Amino acid sequence: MIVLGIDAGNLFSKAVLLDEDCLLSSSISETTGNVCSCVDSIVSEVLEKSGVTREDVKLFAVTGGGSELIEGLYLREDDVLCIAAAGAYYLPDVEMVVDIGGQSITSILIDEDGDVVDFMRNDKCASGSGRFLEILSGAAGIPIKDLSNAVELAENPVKIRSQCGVFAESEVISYLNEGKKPADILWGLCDAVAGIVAAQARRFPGVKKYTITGGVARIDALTSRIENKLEKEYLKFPHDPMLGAALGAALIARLES
Amino acid sequence: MEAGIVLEKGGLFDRVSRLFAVIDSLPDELSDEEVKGLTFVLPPDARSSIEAMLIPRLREGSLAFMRMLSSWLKKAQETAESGGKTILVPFCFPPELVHAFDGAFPVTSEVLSTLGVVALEGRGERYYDMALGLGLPDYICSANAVEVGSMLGSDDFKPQGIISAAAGSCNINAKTHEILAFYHRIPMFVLEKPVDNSERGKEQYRKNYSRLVGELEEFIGEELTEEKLRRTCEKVNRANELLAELWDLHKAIPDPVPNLFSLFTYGVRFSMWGTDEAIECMNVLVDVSKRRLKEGAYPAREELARCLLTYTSYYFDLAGMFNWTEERGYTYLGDGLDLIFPVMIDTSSRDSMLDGMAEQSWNMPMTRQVGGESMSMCWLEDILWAAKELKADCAIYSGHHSCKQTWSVVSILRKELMKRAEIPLLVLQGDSWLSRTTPITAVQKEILDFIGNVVAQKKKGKRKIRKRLSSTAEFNA
Amino acid sequence: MSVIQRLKEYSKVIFNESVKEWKDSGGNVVGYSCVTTPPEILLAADILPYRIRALGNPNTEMADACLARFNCSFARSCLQLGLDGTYDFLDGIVETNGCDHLRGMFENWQYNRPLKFFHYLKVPHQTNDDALKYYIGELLLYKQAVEAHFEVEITEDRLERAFEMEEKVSAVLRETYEIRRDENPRISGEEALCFYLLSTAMHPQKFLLFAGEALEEVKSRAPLEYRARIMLCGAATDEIDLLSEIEGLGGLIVSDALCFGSRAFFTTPVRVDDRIEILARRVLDGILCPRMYEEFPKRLNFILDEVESAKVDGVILVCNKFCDLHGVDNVQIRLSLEERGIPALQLEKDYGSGADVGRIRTRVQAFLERIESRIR
Amino acid sequence: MLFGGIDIGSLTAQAVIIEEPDGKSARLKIHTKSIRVKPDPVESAKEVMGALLKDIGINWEYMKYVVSTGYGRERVQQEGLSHDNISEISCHGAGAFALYPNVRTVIDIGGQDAKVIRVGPGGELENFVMNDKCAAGTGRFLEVMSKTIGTDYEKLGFLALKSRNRFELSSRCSIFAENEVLHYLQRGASVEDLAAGISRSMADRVMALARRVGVEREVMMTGGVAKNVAVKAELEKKLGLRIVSPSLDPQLIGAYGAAVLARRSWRES
Repeated sequence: MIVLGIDAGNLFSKAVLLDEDCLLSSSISETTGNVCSCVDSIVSEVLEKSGVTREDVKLFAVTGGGSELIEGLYLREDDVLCIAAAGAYYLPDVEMVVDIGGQSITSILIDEDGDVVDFMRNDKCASGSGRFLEILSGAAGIPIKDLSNAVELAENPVKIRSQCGVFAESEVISYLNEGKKPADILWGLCDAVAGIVAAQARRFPGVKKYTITGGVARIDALTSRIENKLEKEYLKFPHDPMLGAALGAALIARLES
Repeated sequence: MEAGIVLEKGGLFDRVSRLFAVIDSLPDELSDEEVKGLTFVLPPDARSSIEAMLIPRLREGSLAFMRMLSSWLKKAQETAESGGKTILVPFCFPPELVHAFDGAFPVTSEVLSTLGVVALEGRGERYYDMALGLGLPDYICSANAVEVGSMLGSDDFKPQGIISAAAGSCNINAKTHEILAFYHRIPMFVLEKPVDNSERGKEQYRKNYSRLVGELEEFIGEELTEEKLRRTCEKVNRANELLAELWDLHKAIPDPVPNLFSLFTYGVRFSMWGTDEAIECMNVLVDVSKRRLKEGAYPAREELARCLLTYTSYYFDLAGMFNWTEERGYTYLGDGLDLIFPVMIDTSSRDSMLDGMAEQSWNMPMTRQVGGESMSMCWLEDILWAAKELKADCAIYSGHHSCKQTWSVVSILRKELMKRAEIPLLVLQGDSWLSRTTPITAVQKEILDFIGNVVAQKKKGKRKIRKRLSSTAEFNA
Repeated sequence: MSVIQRLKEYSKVIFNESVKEWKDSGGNVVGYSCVTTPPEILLAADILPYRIRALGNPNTEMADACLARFNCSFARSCLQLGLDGTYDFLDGIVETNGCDHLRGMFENWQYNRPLKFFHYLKVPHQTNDDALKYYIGELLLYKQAVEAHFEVEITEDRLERAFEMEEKVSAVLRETYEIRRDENPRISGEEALCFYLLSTAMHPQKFLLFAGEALEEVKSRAPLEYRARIMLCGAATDEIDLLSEIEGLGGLIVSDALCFGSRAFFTTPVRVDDRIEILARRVLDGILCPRMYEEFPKRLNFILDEVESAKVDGVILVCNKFCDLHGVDNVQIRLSLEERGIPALQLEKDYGSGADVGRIRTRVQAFLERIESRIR
Repeated sequence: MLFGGIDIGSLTAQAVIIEEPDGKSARLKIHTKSIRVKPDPVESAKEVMGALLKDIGINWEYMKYVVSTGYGRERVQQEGLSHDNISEISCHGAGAFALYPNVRTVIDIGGQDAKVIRVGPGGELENFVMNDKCAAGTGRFLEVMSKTIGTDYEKLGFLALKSRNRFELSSRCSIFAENEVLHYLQRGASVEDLAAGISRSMADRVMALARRVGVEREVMMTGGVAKNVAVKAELEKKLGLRIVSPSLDPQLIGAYGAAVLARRSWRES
């Protein structure tokens, strides 16, 4: 049975095409002013990539901030559930999923059945979020995708203290102006963000095994630091972690069918 | 105010009073058309709040509450005009002591702030900015900052004295009162609550309380006779009975008491307790709730969650918070400010009455919990008790940035609630009085996600994602 | 390395050599964090009183899982050091209701990593007789708790010796302030802070030897250069770096009203016989902390006197973000100083001055330029 | 005689040279240059000043006195590119005063921070306040917001003036505000209304600062955001007075002030 999962995030939209456990294709694009057209384009893209026709798709499921804007008969689920489902399904003994999204960090506690027990999200401050990281690595003159490699070159790392995005940015700039190397600053940046994520994750003390989803989880320089800070076992998400919610949506759809 | 910045004409108090003066002229029964007409003249923000209060199922209770408030505001002005003493008090101080005097009247800063946020254009944030403009930090208590900003930044109505009763239970509240007294050169009377639950502590508090009474008698220039005390205490006791009655009504499933009544209840408690207006208003709240109980009335198809709010609610959008939740079947059993623990005052003698009032004061919200010996444990015990009494199945922490006390121990509360009573706690980070901190839409999403995944899910039974998914996988494989 | 150099290095360590030795010789160490906790009682029980500090430690990961982002970053930094084991050398803690953030810090510390001895000393916010009587009672309970747990008797003459030691320590610290106040100061604010930090992290006898040497060296050296004479007022500021930043820009800190500074030992002598009452009066009458809601005039006058006698050009009012007490009090002080034509700078910052040091430098430099342009 | 000022901002670097003809004539010539910053402020300083000198065909050694300000001002001096370094706060004050001696209040909104500066009748720095709280209300905030609605912050001002209905931007954190603006944008809010809302919230932040040191006539706005007509208009409304625009590009005031102070220091020495 072929299922289409969509995550209409605030900053990025993602689509996945699942045939049972086989991920046929996926697509990610920045969410524009018009969510619908954006979603349509990634949907047709995944279909094209996999050579599947709309008719072949049995179920459509959508989640994410912009989901209510999407017309058509879609099954809607909230992102907490979807992320949990993805984590629970692909990593059978994971107890917590930490999702680092565009502007928030959510840690979701799941039980042995894979049901959500509890979750926490920071809705006030975006520090530590994907956008935070993006802006700051940008300020240091390094695109976020090159972050990991850049950090490797660090020699004497600095400490980023400000938790406000814009202030942290001026901290980064002053470091640059003091002649500090971008690598050293980015090291400090990753360490700071890892610290914020770790603090969030520590709020569920009992947990032994966890995974991280969301675009930021692609950055090894970060996940490895989080791993070092937490006295818990980190299980890597088997697919592109940015697709977590979309995959979850598809999985839930399969359940509800 | 400092160079170049002109004092605004008419501040929060003046504006709110003029707004509420209208209420008196309204008939007891209001038709939907009349409501439309009434709210037509209001600025958008005020309109949405007043409309939220005047929807049919809430109309009777809301009108009673608004009448109570308008008379509170009116009497404050009259006291000032007739040369009496208006005294600013914090919400955690029982205003009945001031009501007992003929020549004095209490104005509660948090109630005023809330009115500003509810009923003024721009949700009173202008006044908050005025407070910041003085250089006050952006993390001061918004519950006070809105009112304080108006007092510092405009030629608003000013009290003649201040009772600083949060000394001991809240730093920022006491400091805000201190700078207000300093800025306007008005006397401040401190009532300290020792963070000490032992008999020594209680004894010390009784001493502090009777010292306050003496200071007030001197300031107001009036003796607090036994008759005056008795007159007031009897009204307090009557209101306390009604409060207890309303509390019991909350126990019914589904809860017949509308969410907004939680706010009304302490709205009355913090402003007019010890007066006839309070009794009248409480009577209506109780009657409406009883009627709803008989009819089995509930705003949603089913009661999905019985939420106990552990501290405050969000006041900047009544429709978006109180009504929005109950229409989805999320009941407010009340919040931390409803944890009043009424004390029946023994009216036999002056001393017995003063002791009773002191004990009542000791038991006020905030004073009792974070003013206790251990912030986390005193708070936790009250929440556990209330949760059990009212059969809560989840708890929501929402407060404001400046509540350093609850914020510093909310992690303990969360763990212990889960451990001792299996009650999950959602921690919201918005600010009760400022929409700018976290927009109501974000708050609503949090609540939906929480109740949808953590609370309602439990009742519906597990999804067992792991087992079922893998089985389907195997089946299809 | 010069003595003062050594003293600086020494003060940068939390679990310093002297404390190590004390522990190795089987001695007990009890931590406290607020100046309303008289160390004499611990000393009299032959316990080393240690004032809990964070020395600008910027890491708060573990603490942030307990305290919220809206809690003072100093309290969070201290809690971090408590949770990550840095403070495991403490045999106990005396909590006070110094401020709401500290209360929260202690409760989380005790909840997540309990210590054997934990006593809550409750300090009134008022200074009237009832408050005094209550506080005397509190100090007695504190004394009894120490006696009971550590199985010692705090006799009068033990107490007397403790008083003498502490008095000597205060005398040395006051001397550092005298030297700073001088027309040609020979001690920087940074160095004076190190003196204080050591005095609360070392046994008095050891400290007196060390400090004595350092003072001799200081007196014999050349006066310090500066652009302007600054008075630094505000919260728990144990950040050596912050002071050196300010002084590096030319603002020599010739006096202060800091919790890690003058506030801790500038006490007016008390003339009563009962030692516990002396301690009580010292704190209630003497303490210049914004937690005392009715004592603003006292606080202001202290600053005005210092501005006068130390010929201060400008006052910097520092406070950690989310500090309620100083956040508001600093406004009151700023208004009062500007009223009198004394330049004042309100500096709100995250604890651990590493945070946006660039912005702090800009504000301080501009403040010095402001002072100079007035002089011009 | 030539006096120079170098101002390294977070996005652009400026250089200004004041040319004082020999002899009695008081007619001063002002030369200016602006470039995008390099990662290293010393590099930026070298390049911007070098380019300006090239423009007017003069060599470094003819510069009598140079003052550096802004980011890395100390290092610029250490590298020998300037004789002294002065905070941008003093420089903006001095620059504004030199252009317009009646100015008593300068509102300078730069990339990373917003400042309100009080200047005395003699041009002395009387008082100032700089945002030490949230960074909302800085140029960066406006820049992020402009990008979100697909414009730049100069154009955003003109868009805002066309706004028909009131939109209240409730979040202050630039990252959340970005999300909020997107949210409304996706739900069909007009770009003009959003622009107006953004400008208003900007002005609110600045007002909170202004109240702290007080505002006295005349008021001048400097820094990049001064080019945003809507923010300026909002501020004028809230202050109830007209805001003077400098006769020089508002972004150059810092560097110009530095040059003015350089000239003064030279005379005093």
